[in-house]
Amino acid sequence: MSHHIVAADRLSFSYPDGTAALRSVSFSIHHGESVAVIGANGAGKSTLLQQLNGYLTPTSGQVRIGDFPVTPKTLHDVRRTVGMVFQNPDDQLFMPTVFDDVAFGPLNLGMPTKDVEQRVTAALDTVCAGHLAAKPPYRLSCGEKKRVAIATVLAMDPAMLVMDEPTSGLDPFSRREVIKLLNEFSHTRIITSHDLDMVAEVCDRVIVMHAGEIRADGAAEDIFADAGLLASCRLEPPFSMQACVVCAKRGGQTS
Amino acid sequence: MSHHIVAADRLSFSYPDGTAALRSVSFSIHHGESVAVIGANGAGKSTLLQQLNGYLTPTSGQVRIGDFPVTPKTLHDVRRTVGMVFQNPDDQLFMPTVFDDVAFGPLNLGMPTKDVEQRVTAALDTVCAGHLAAKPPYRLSCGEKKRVAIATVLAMDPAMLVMDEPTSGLDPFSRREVIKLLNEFSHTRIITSHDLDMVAEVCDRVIVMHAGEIRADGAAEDIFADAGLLASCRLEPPFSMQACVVCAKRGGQTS
Amino acid sequence: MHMADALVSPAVGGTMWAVSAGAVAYSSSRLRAEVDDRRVPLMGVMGAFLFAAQMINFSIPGTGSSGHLGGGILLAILLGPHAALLAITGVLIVQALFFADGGLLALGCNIFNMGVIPAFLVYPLLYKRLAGQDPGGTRLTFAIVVSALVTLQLGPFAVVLETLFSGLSALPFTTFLLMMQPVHLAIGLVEGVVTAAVISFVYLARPELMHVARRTAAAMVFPMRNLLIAFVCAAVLTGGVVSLVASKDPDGLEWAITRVTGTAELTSPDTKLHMLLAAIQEKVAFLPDYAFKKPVASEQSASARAENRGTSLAGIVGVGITLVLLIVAGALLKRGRASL
Amino acid sequence: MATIEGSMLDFRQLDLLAAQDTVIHRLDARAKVLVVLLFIITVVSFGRYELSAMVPFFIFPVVMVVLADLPAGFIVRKVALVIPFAAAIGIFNPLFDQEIRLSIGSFGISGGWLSCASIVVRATLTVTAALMLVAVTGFTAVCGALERLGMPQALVVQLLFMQRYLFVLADDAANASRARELRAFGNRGMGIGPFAAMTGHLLLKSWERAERIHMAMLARGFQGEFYLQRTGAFGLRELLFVAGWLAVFMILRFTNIPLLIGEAVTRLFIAQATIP
Ligand SMILES: Nc1ncnc2c1ncn2[C@@H]1O[C@H](COP(=O)(O)OP(=O)(O)OP(=O)(O)O)[C@@H](O)[C@H]1O
Ligand SMILES: Nc1ncnc2c1ncn2[C@@H]1O[C@H](COP(=O)(O)OP(=O)(O)OP(=O)(O)O)[C@@H](O)[C@H]1O
Ligand SMILES: [Mg+2]
Ligand SMILES: [Mg+2]
Repeated sequence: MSHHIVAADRLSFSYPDGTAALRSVSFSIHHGESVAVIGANGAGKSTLLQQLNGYLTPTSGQVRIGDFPVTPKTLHDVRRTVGMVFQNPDDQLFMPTVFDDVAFGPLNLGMPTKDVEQRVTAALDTVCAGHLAAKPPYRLSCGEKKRVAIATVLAMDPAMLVMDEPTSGLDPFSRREVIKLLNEFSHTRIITSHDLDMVAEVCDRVIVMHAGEIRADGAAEDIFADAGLLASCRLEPPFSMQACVVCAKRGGQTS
Repeated sequence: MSHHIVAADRLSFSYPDGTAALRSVSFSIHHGESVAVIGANGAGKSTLLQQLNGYLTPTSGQVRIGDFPVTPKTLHDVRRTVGMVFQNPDDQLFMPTVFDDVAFGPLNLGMPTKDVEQRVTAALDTVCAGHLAAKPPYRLSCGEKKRVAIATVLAMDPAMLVMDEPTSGLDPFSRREVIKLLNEFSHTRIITSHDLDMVAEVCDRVIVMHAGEIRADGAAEDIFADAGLLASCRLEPPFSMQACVVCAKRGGQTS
Repeated sequence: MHMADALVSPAVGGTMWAVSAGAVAYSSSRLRAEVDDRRVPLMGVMGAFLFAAQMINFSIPGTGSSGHLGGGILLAILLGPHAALLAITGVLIVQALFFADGGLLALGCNIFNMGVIPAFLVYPLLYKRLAGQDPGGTRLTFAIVVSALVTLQLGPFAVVLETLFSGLSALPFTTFLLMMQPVHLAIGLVEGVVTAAVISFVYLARPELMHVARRTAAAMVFPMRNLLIAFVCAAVLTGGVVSLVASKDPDGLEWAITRVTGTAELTSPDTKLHMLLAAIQEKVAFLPDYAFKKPVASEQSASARAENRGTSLAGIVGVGITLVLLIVAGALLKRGRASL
Repeated sequence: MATIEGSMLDFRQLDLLAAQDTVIHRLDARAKVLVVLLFIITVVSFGRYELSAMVPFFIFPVVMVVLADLPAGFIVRKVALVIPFAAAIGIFNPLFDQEIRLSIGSFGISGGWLSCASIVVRATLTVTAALMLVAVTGFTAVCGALERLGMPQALVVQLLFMQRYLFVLADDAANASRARELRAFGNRGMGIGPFAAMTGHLLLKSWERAERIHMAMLARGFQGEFYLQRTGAFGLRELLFVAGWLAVFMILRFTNIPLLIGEAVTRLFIAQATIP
């Protein structure tokens, strides 16, 4: 299904105050790929993700989702295709109950109530949050909120998942759950994160951004092996890979 | 200087709604120690830190800073002694410019303007943020905000540093800077974090909390080697150590 | 400055409800007509912001007391009058329901005093004129301070009038006015200074925020007159109707029901009683003489006095018994439920 | 700051009470809103000196508290906190209205005291009713009911958003004032300058949050239309509930029951006294 191809073509974007957050960014992502966008604070990762569902409009260049470019006309379809999970689930869960929240998208798509209910139940089950349906979002724990936020997006049956820092603030256990969930999702996934160990577990491909530009784009192993590149972008290899170096050097002493 | 000893004696705390966030917590931290408090989301870490500077008052039990207990009478001294950095620097920076913000504390202590200026400059230099002095806090990047938040506390010349999740949301480079800063600080440090690799680098001693209780308290190496303990508290060993196990087992295959 | 249900008569409460409901309905329809749906979450979040901001205190220099933000003018400037009215209404409803500040019937009064006045009167008629198109620092501050002062004079004035017309408070008009207005002059000044400081902070940080408000404000100038006419009509109509049904003196609701049912006895259960008591009193010394004697001679007629005595005695006995019955009923009900 | 957390706590607790499942909780929200409104209007329709006739109206809160299994102590405490504010105006009445209207033995009670007491009773009744409404219905359901009774949707949506973000922003505000307090050392630094900057920051953060929420809404197909769940039907039970209470209110409104009881009792007493 070519519909799931995501392509950026010389995409540039400046914020109204003049900050050039993206400079001529180009890439193409195929169906089913799992891609991480990594980079320093302020590199432009969040800005890039917001271009993908048309929330921000490029200053120049173009984004294509499937066969058609993202323009005000196609926005409605684009947003059905691209399921976006924000960094802070509090920004995403705004309805009185978890059920209402997950149902918000499908209802806006004009589905009949029966189908909506089914979808909501299915989406909540996928993230193991069926028992939370009647709760108001403000009574959820951090990890629960994150899972429900993912369910709100799954209920729209998106062809791709876009997530901004899915594991930040989670304890190791909740983090594992999110990783599992991401690994089980079969469509395209695009995530940003500073948690490079998670990236190493979830993504095959890594795009490195620096100051609004793409510095590198390739297989995760290759990128993470290139210490020079990473350092120049204020990054490091995942800790699990760093430790190995230490082990090798110190012969087993770990901390 | 015995003044820097921190001791909690059967400290319990319930939030007004009845959530028992701390249950009979006791520990004693000596001058110059670097201690991490770790645990799952909701384990009570932030609640514990807020007891240390008297922001929350124990339901029962006592906190002692140096020779005297934390009571409304000693609050003024306690707050001078304990420098607290919040998880979210946005909550901590509220003045129109970075300089004003760092100067806020010293000015309130009634220091002469000359001294204040010196202190502010010194504090900002310590965190490599001298060039940001004139900027408004809302124009800073995440990592910059974090550093300035630390400077606001350093400017008060605290006898101990208390930090809630100092590295969350930071890119690897900024994270390194914070680690360096913590390692260079010679007085007592108490931090919480989900970033256990950072903990392994900064702290000699680790306190594991679970559901408001202290589950374990000991040397970092010992705690992180006890996989069963960690798993029962929704934790994992630091990634760098996990990899080592892998290395040892698989002979070098890392991701 | 919240009006409470306990101080409002149905006539005043109903009238102000109608007026405020009209204003809210009008604002809602104006907002619906707007294309910018960005405002939907914005209003809600800014309502919550106002709520949160009101909980932060500051100390007022030289007084030793502390104050907090009111926020009516602030929201009007930031969101434009229509959205501001809804946001303020939201805050007031939450306060009425969760914190019992004000009340459900007094809600109309409170929306008017704290929402309609700043958003629909002070903002378009005063602030916009004082501030002009693109105000600079001093002019902006001046406009805000004056607007806050006026808002906080009109609001309390409305409180005085509403209380007065409700007829539950015995405070004479001038005394009440003297109690309210000067205090609120000081409060208004502080509110103005604080609002100006916050606005100028936001203006420096994100000047584009202020344009959002300016755009909608421009659109609202013309229908003001229609709106005012509508308000006046609503007020007169409901005021008339409601006060017909329930004017305070004589007790209109009872009067209306008496007319309908034709049973005058309903209204005065005490007439029988006082006659009875007066009769008894002459025959028997139910209590020693002095017990019924008032210490101060009053100008009331003997029968009126007797009525009072009778009513008060029976009333007090009756209230006591009623309370006991209520408690017993509650306890029994509770037992009944528990055994279910 | 303690006060912020304190008031948010009340909010949370009322909200938790609303999550219970009792006969009253199961009723359609509209019925409860209507009954409470009727109750309040009936109570405030009494004349300024009427006191005894209002007392039987406590039957409504008593029955509701019991049937809905509400913690009476909590409600009483909350009401007790609010009453002084309503009574503050009433307390002037004894000063300005000194005409004796009632006497018990040698005590003369002035109209001012009567109307002041009347204000306190009114306040107790109306405040209790309003708090109970949330406690047995829940804020969301009250909003839904108001919408179905004709409140504009824009306001309903406004209320729902507001309730959702109250906690989040109150936490922000509490954190910021905590930061200020920790470095303010007494009253210094608590002035208007830091306050304005702090509030300004909070405002910017809230605004940006609203922008992100809007983005989230768009991402899920929001096109200006809000689909609110409308569960619950106004059935026979609701009809009986409303009609029943309406009847009770009307009876209590037009017969002064305590007076009747008192009259009967005193008459009995007098009758006994007359027998030598
Ligand atoms: N609303 C805005 N107005 C102006 N500049 C902005 C705005 N949002 C972000 N920027 C700037 O654009 C650049 C890219 O920001 P972006 O949020 O995309 O970074 P990021 O890679 O997501 O960083 P982080 O890792 O901290 O989340 C930064 O320099 C930032 O300061
Ligand atoms: N203001 C509050 N009122 C009531 N309960 C609270 C409040 N703040 C926290 N809690 C509860 O107290 C417990 C401990 O919370 P705390 O914030 O200390 O956890 P934490 O260990 O810091 O978690 P995290 O890793 O998510 O930061 C949790 O169950 C939490 O839900
Ligand atoms: Mg980002
Ligand atoms: Mg915490």
